[in-house]
Amino acid sequence: MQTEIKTENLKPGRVQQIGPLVGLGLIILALSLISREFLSITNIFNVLRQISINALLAFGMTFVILTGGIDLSVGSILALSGALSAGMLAGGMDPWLAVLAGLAAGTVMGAGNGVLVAKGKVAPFIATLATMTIFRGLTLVYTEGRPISYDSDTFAMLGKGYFFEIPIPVIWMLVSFVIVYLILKNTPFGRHVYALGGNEEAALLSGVRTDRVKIRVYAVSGLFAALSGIILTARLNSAQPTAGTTYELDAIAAVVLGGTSLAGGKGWVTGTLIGAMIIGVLDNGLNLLNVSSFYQQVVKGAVILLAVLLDRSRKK
Amino acid sequence: MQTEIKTENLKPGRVQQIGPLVGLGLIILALSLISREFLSITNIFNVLRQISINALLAFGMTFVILTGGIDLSVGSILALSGALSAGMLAGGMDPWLAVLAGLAAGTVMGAGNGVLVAKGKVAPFIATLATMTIFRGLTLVYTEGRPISYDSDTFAMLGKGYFFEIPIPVIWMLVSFVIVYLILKNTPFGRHVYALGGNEEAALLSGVRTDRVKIRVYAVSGLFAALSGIILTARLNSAQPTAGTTYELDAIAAVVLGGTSLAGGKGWVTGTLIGAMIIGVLDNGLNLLNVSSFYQQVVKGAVILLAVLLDRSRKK
Amino acid sequence: MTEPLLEMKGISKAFAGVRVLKEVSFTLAPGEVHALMGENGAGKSTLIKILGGIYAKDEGRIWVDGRERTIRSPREATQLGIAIIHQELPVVPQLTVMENMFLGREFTYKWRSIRWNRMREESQKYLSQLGVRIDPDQKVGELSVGQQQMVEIAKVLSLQAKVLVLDEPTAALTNREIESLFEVVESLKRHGVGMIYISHRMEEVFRISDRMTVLRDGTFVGTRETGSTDMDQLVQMMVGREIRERFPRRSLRMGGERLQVEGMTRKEKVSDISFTIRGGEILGLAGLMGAGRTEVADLLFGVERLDAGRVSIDGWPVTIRRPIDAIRAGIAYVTENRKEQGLVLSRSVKENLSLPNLGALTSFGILRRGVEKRMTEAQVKQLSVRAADSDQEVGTLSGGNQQKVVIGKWLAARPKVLILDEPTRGVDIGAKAEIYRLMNRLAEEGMAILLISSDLPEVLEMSDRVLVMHEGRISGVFDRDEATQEKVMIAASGGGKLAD
Amino acid sequence: GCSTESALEQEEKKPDQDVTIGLSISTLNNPFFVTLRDEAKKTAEKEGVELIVADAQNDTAKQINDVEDLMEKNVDLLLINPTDSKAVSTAVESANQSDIPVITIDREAEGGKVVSHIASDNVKGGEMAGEFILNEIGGEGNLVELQGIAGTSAARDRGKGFHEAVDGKKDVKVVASQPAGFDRAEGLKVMENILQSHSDIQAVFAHNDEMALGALQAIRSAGKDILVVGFDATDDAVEAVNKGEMGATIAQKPGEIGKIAVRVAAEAAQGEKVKEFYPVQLELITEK
Ligand SMILES: Nc1ncnc2c1ncn2[C@@H]1O[C@H](COP(=O)(O)OP(=O)(O)OP(=O)(O)O)[C@@H](O)[C@H]1O
Ligand SMILES: Nc1ncnc2c1ncn2[C@@H]1O[C@H](COP(=O)(O)OP(=O)(O)OP(=O)(O)O)[C@@H](O)[C@H]1O
Ligand SMILES: O[C@@H]1[C@H](O)[C@H](O)CO[C@H]1O
Ligand SMILES: [Mg+2]
Ligand SMILES: [Mg+2]
Repeated sequence: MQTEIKTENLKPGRVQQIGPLVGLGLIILALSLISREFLSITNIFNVLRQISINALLAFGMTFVILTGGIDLSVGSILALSGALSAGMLAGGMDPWLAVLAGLAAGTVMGAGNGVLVAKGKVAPFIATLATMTIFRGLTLVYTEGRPISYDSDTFAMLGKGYFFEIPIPVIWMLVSFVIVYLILKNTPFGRHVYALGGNEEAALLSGVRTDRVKIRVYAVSGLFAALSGIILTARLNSAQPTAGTTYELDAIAAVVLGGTSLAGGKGWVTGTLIGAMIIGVLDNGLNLLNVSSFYQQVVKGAVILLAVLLDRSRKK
Repeated sequence: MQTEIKTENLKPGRVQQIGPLVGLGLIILALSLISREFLSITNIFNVLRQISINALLAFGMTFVILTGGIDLSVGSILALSGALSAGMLAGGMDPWLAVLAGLAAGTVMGAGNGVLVAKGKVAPFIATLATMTIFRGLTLVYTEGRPISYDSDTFAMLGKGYFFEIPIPVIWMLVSFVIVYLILKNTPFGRHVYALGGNEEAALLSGVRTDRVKIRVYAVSGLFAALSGIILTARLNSAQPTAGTTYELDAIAAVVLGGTSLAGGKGWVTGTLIGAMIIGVLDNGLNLLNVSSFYQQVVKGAVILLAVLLDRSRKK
Repeated sequence: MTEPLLEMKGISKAFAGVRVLKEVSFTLAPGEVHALMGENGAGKSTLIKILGGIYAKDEGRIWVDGRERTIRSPREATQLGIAIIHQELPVVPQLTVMENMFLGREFTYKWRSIRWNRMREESQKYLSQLGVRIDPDQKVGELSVGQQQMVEIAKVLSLQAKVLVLDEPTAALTNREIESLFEVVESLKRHGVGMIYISHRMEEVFRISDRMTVLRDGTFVGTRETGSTDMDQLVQMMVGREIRERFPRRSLRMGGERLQVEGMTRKEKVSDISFTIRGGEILGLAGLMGAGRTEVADLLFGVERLDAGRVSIDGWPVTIRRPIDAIRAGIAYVTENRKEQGLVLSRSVKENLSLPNLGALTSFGILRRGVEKRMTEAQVKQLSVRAADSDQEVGTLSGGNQQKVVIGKWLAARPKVLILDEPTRGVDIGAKAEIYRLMNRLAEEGMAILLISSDLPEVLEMSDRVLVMHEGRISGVFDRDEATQEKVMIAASGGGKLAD
Repeated sequence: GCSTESALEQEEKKPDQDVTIGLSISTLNNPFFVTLRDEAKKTAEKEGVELIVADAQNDTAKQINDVEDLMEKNVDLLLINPTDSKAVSTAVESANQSDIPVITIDREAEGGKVVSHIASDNVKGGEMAGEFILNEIGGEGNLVELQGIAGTSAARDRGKGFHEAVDGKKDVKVVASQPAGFDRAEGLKVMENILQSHSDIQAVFAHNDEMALGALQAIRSAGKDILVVGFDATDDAVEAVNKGEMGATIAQKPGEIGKIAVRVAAEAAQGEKVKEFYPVQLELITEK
């Protein structure tokens, strides 16, 4: 048993890379056999656009989870940043400035989480659970519980527009993916993230400023949450006070389905993208198949379990 | 020298024990200063009864977290067990049998989680996230999305009754607390739970049947979830298909506020009880003070953070 | 000879296609101490893990007490009377000494409640057999590595096994504890217990073993009676060539004072430590287990903060609050505990080696991965780390090879002051010589080296001066030519007083 | 029981069933909408149209996705029960672009072209509850409001109507307004807590029946006699009203909404002219 665990380790890269992909492949195969609409071009773009929000949250979450942390507050940061941007737009601010302000706000909120974790030494789960509640409360206070509408085609375009047939949110997702991929793979910061998650003490003793890395990692997560919030606000023509509720769960699920370990130190963002696709394809497929919503939950849970189990058993 | 070591050894224990208690004390003090009703006998029993559900879930969660795992499915198990019991009652089953059947169902669901984690080697977060969805879906399927009412005073008494002035749910909670306390402290199973969370490999090498311990731990969590489900069903005179949604977060928060480490191996159930009290007292106090709904979330999150931070800084 | 207690025949094992054991055979007689020898990565621990039910063998057969057995889990191994002290100390830090000792076989009443007093008495009994004073109620995580090792030994003693495997039991121990361990080994011999003994300390092996079996590259080289072999022959068998000198010499070229420590104090741990190291000098730091040597290193490196005292480098006072400050000031630190502090086990050899040096490998914020690969691969070669390639996960390297990686990661940084805490723990004889040569070269280049070691011959041979600590204070300073085993030992036990 | 439409059933579309209607519903985690959906399904069967249902689980973004997915299924017409009136406009607009007619139910859309709207008025309902309470307590007393999930339109609108009715009355005071998440267990807990600090309460208005029934449990355990008014007229609530335990509940007639919606949709899909608005009357349900 132990052996199995350890043998995997020798060629981590390869096995890890194939696992989630096989799962995704099987799900797509199954769906395309039972649903005619599933593999149409429009539906493929449709699915990609649908997953973009979750994928962006999950990209940020990948950093956090790689350090061995977790960020439950992303859904609330999404809502608050979106509300702030919409509020500023409604107040007549330039759309691009409003976007920047929203992104900055999300980054600051994320950095706040990071400070609690790094300097306050609060367990990430509890720190971000608390800020999840706080940021949601602030969103309600700021919006007075009402959606905020605005009127700006430039802004709306960020969520609804197309760039040569490709929906803009998909562009955001792909560009972010490439950037995250490069950061994790090719920068000292990326290495520090992995080292911190693998062995914090050893990282510290190797001169990694672990506190700083932690703060940055949560700030990145906040930034991605804000970006998602802006895209969502753009798509919905308004900022919803309840937007993003429970989104953290799907984001975490995407990361873990992608093969990143919740213990930290191991994983990759390509897996996260695949994980987000698994979830998105499932949601879309179950809708196309008109599975009743009660059964949808059963099927979705079961398929996710199967994907993970399959991955495990194939490794043996 | 030996004596020195001993005193040092005692200290971490004590600090751990006092931390959450101080937090609770301060919150109680503050609330009793601003609200007259807060410290009345009736309100004390009221609060105790209110926290019993969360405390019971958190007791089960304590086992799971001590092994380094997590159980997100408790809210769904609560709902499904409650619905099954209510369904059987409505079908005319003997109330005690219905209770037993509900508890058994919860235990089996929990053990299912355990098998996924131990034998399937699925990360606890993802395994129980999937079963959370599945069990919720099954609850909706079973109840057809509607509350199930029943008519049994015996059953209702389990949630609404009193035993010498003490609400029955409080009795459930206190008896469970004592049992859990003794199991964790004085039985090999309890020690194995800590060992597993502290160093799984070491436990395995020492001959601890780690798979078995894991399965049991999730089964215990399922059992407590079912017990909570039955009490809630009894209190509400009906089983709600959406009962227990997001309860896992409060249960986990109670455990962590109580000083138990999410990394496993460290913690104690007394802390969990105190953690559950902190959350319950806060909810109650905010209601008593009629804090506006938008601000309630901000205040609750902030107080929880403060309690944890206070605990940290006092330890330095 | 009598019927063997244990017989292993034709054992083979491969990890992901790489064969690390090839048809190895081994026998153990009752009352025998059988040394299992070989370089780092030769396959010793792997063989032992197969015996202990941790790894499944690919081929081969095992007989215990004349009956063929398949051992599928550690539990089954224990039931067959096989007890193992593993190389990488599997303890549960959060549990107490006695809980660790009896984990999985707690004493209980009929109603499944633990009999604490019985547990305490039993653990006390085995600990005192080893002559150590460790409180059974103390958390294991609060013990030093050496003390943890003693707890592990006490634990296997309490298993009353027929076959006892000791995989580098002395790596973390000082002479005193080693002596009591050997007494116990002798007495177990008399009771007919068969022991497999793995160690890289040659003196020990010759002293205590009856036979030796040598593995090289996972193959069986031969078994010899200890009495009819000598060190050179053994080394020849292990390494396939001769090691010319165990402690290579170097030319002394002392520079100015590089590191200056004055009045270093940390409440309840160390007090008033002062010393200097000059460029090109190796200062040895000796002492008994828990004397506070590691503490001195931790303080120097900013792992812990000073309560009082001053540190200067090249005459300039430096303030060290965190490890990064120390690194910037030119200090490097090879920690004694490679698993917890030294390595990120889940990452590759390459990533571990480059971790403290990423700054130098980066231009315009981008990591130059080609340069990194070349640099780390050169280091792997220089330190002769046995790894499939530099992408292998460090956690899957053999213990000794992991140690080489810990040292390697500091070499590229070219520090002014190098602290080595137990640098050759678990390192084989050939690699040790390699590390010593490296130390010499670094010293010759002007580095100041602080060598903390429990291996007395190592301290005495390699150091220019020896500092001895006792209960957090300096209890003796000796120049190279006046330092002897006896003098150091007396100072270490608090006997000798400082001359000035 | 409720059923899953298996894929196979989908494939073998009966020849006469050439009209397909998509229904995007805000949530099925609430008996109110379950009733609406069930009635819609029944009607669809009777009318011989195919109905595909998607459940947005109260998530505005998921609803947009659901509508997109329904459009992939080439539905002839969309019935949308918005999770939020503003957010849904994106979905309505994209349906407009693909020339798929949209009918909103229960809540309005604030953007895009809508063929018809079928609903009752939540603000009005809140007002009715408030007026009923004022009447019952004789224009004098302390009131409690149990609010729905903060930020949802139902909570907003019902609260608004209720306050329009009761605020500013001389001898009437809302002594506590607390959120209880549209949930029965929360309603119980929050009411218990409110009862600790307010012994003199004459009436409770809960934004839905689930919370009202929870509050009722708390009131009964405390041995008090307080008028409770809920919203939705769920089976449990109507029973409680008939037993005299609850004062009243505002019936929005979800079944009626579902029925009318499908009928109107079928007509519209076949090119018939339909009205812009089909009001579904609210009804105050009191003890029979
Ligand atoms: N789980 C594993 N996965 C891959 N390779 C492994 C694994 N365990 C051991 N190895 C490899 O097997 C070889 C033998 O390792 P082993 O630990 O048995 O050596 P050893 O003789 O005990 O060395 P040392 O003296 O350094 O402890 C090494 O090359 C090591 O890298
Ligand atoms: N009671 C304790 N609680 C926690 N850690 C302890 C305790 N005692 C010792 N340690 C740690 O154990 C390590 C070794 O201690 P110290 O520096 O005193 O010993 P040493 O002279 O290096 O001896 P050793 O050979 O055992 O390493 C240090 O890191 C120290 O902090
Ligand atoms: O009308 C419905 C129900 O009243 C429900 O209780 C909450 O959401 C509203 O829109
Ligand atoms: Mg070894
Ligand atoms: Mg030391």
